[in-house]
Amino acid sequence: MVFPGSNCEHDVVHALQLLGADAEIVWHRETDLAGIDAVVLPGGFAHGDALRTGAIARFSPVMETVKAMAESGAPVLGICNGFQILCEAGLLSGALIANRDLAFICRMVEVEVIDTNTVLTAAATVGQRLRIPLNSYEGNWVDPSETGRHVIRYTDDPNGSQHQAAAVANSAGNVVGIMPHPERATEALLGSEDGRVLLEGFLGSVSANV
Amino acid sequence: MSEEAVHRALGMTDAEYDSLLAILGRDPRPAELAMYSVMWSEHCSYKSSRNHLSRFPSEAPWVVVGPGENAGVVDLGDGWLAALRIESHNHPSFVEPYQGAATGVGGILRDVFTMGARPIALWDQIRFGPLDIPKNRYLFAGVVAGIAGYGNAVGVPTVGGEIAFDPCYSGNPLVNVMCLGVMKREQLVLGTAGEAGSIAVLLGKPTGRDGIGGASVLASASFDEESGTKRPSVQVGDPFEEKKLIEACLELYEKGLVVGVQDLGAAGLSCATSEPAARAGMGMDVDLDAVHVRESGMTAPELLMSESQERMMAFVAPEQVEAVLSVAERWEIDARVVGKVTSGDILRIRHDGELVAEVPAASLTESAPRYDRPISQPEWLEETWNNVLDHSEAPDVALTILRLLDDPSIASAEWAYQQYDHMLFLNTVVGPGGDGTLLRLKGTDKGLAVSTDGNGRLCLLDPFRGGERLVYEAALNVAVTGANPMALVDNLNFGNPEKPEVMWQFRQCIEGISAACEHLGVPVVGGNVSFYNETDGIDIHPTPVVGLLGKAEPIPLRPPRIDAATDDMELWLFGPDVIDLAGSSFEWVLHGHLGGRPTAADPSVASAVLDLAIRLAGSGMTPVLHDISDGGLAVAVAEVCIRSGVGAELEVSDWRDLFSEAPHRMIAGVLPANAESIQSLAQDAGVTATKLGTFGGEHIEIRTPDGEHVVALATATSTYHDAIPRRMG
Amino acid sequence: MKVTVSIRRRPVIADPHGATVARALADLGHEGVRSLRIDRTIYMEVEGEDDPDAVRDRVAAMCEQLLTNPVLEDYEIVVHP
Amino acid sequence: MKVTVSIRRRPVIADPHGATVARALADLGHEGVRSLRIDRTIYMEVEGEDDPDAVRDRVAAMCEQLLTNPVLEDYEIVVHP
Ligand SMILES: Nc1ncnc2c1ncn2[C@@H]1O[C@H](COP(=O)(O)OP(=O)(O)O)[C@@H](O)[C@H]1O
Ligand SMILES: [Mg+2]
Repeated sequence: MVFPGSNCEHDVVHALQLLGADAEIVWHRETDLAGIDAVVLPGGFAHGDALRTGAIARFSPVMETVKAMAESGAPVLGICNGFQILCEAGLLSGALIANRDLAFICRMVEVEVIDTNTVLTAAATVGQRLRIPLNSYEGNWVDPSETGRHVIRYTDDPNGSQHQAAAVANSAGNVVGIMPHPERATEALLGSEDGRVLLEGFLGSVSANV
Repeated sequence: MSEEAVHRALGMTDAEYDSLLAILGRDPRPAELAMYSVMWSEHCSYKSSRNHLSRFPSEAPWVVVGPGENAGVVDLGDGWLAALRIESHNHPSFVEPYQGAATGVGGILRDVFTMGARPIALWDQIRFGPLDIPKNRYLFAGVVAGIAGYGNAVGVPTVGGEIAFDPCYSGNPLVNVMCLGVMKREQLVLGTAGEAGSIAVLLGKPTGRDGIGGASVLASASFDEESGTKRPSVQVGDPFEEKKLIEACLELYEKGLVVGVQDLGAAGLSCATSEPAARAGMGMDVDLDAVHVRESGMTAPELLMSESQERMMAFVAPEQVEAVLSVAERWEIDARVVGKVTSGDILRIRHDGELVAEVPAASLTESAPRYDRPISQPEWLEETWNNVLDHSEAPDVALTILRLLDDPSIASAEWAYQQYDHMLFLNTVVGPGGDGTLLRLKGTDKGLAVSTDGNGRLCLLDPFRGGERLVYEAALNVAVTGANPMALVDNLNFGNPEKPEVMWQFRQCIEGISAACEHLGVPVVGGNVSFYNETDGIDIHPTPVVGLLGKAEPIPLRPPRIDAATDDMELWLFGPDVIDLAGSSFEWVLHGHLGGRPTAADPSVASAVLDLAIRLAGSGMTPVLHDISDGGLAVAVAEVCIRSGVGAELEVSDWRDLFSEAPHRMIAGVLPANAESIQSLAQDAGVTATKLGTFGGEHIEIRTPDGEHVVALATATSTYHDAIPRRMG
Repeated sequence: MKVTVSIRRRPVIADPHGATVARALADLGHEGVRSLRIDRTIYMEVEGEDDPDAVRDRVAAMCEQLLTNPVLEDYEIVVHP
Repeated sequence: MKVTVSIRRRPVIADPHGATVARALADLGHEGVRSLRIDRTIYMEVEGEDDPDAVRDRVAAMCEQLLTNPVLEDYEIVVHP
């Protein structure tokens, strides 16, 4: 899914294709997703983060279809800004606010998988530690309702996120939002391959789902 | 106000006004006066520098577009082209650091995607006064936030740069930004208006009264009195609009829908109409009533001078206009047909149905004044050269190293580049924190390396040698990643050109840069000049900044990294052991001394060391390869140790070797098994190779004739990483 | 017709901006700030001079749909006659 | 003592986010929004119940030094007795 202002769409496609998936970019005004088994909302700055990150993107025509797919159990993954959009759209609980230290953070972070019952963590093991680049200003997850399932946590606390959550899932586990960028950790040449186990898990659950 | 008074208030000299009268053969209309005043300004016309810029070598077989267009373009082979450009936004960043820096990023991006290229990376070169002054902390924080805020949101990674602090920048920070773009050959577009009949389509943000202080003079002279008060002093960047503009333009290029494109920067519509028309040897009819505006009641001069951001002018064949407008609509940006290219050379502009300007298009560009300003070598120079520091006393080496690591100009810049997305596009192989940046070019086996370098102290002490050494330093930074230098852009930040000493520094730096480029066969394909960097009559150090692009083919599988040292590695030094402390960080940081004369670069040694660096990087036999610059050998070793998390022990024959900043030197981390082959490589290249010691342990232990000096790795590490955060609080 | 929408973050939700500014004020020697929060206010010009209540309702609809996030925020609309 | 500081970008200074939101509202079918700007409001609790004027002066000093950007913004202080 590409919204005006998204910018990680090509990276996600590159990484998924590297892992053998067949991935295509869909413009936010599309409504017909026939033939598509799973959805990734990539990172970026949809609508320039005007008002609140993800606030406007959630109304894009395509999001109706994404909601329908999510309800039907299809795997839906939101990365960074995609995570923020899923929260605004009510597909994940909570919301993302500015980092505790009010600075954009772009660096490698270590995270720990704490729940493998989701489409993103299915191939990982509980307690598994991964090095994945974080890249966000509004990465600070808050969930007053305490209903969100945090499934991956930061081993340090880079941004003040509640429960140090780095990734959050819905109760069914088919909708997941993650703040760090697994697609940026799929090639040794670029510094880490730890994102593969997550994206491979996601692709695995796609074939499982269809 | 009489017309004379008006042209002076617009910054036009009487002589310039007279030549304008000669061109028109009549008094200029207000809108015409507005256009000439901006097009003939120093910023747009380069009137003080043009004659000198022609000195730069700009030819090479791989140069596709040299200076004169919005960005330089070089051939990478296999149908790929790279576009590069550097630009300064010094004064706006002093007025409002966040927006000044942000709009600087927006402007350099437009220069690059105007050429048809997709911008893939940015580098920032920023200089401020000392951080113990609150205003400098405010400027530094604001500029970094502005670069991050715009660059991250527009979706172009900032993958490297340079940060320096010196009292001379206290009242006048330098904010330079370089951009690199890539494209397939077919996508190259030039800033030409094309043939008669082509349609001018204005894309992007509505035009408002942005950055047109000058127009207020006209307005109050001839139009509404109070409009002067309506003008914003600061422009606000909109990265979201720019992102859509980039995608829309790239789609136009892919579909081959445009004949030419010109970005709107300084001089806005005046420039975006006259320049493309002049380049095409055509004229143009422009209808200002068709321009989409942000504010009502804008006058013709205001519309023509406005510097509103995120706008592009596309020139389109009549039958393609519909297609262009629908691409714009799909990307949700505004687009208006505002003009038509005409045969002949006259630029005709209408507003409210009236003719407000009718002038020869080329006269705004080619007939702009040129000045050969007086040049003279400063008297103080000889004196400064003789003012050398006495080094008979050995310092406390350990303490000295810590003092240097604590200097914000040497310390880790992580505080800044952590705020920049430096990984987007999955190209960043060697990112910020090392020497040159190394990017891969997906879909090829090519690597693109870039290093940007400036050194105000060196250029103050000897502008020729300083300029020359900048180029060689950048070349070595690029070479240690395995890349061959291929093209250079430069940003010339200087003081007041009306002072003969400043013009002398300017000329000398250009000579030095040119000499090095000629020796290396590296063409200068573009750049920018920023004059009048002064506060209360005190000029900044002459601060040319160079951005050097290199190509590695094939890209090394395991390129050298600064953080790859392990405790089983030997530490080697390559290059001449020359002691040169003039202008060094050692003399400046430890003694507040700025004197003596820096040694000249040695072209043949430079070439030898560069070749060796490229071979070593490609061979994979030097997991660590790091050039020696600010702070000398001691700091270079400390940086490798800190980044790699391992200590080192080494021996030198003279403590001054540790802090010498003589050019053409680098260190390497080498596995013992490879030591011999590396020595012979160095021998073949004719480069002195010296084993200094080994990596390992928890300390940096240095033996000199005066004894043993030990710095705990932990102390060095925290000093190096905390230097900037500690000062920023 | 001028309308102001004050959007305030729920007290339970952290306010990193406010916290940072409060700290900075103390550092600069400004005493006695017990609490400080930074929120958004939206200033609009809306058609419908004749009927303020209708305007209020329309703006309320905008708030419910887009302008505010119920997870984080409450809002207050003032219509300036 | 409660104090509100309304900080507003000067009208001549562009507000890209406001423009984007106005456009989004129109897309969502909310008609009649002539202009929309998004600004900050700071809500403070400041000591000094006895002397509102002193409080205002102190807050004004905070605005001049830190809370506002004089190049882009104007501000208005309201002290709630
Ligand atoms: N210092 C320099 N070295 C080489 N070329 C330069 C230098 N300064 C300006 N130029 C060239 O002059 C041309 C005009 O510059 P400028 O008017 O600033 O372009 P723009 O309006 O796109 O910013 C550009 O092609 C630029 O590369
Ligand atoms: Mg340009």
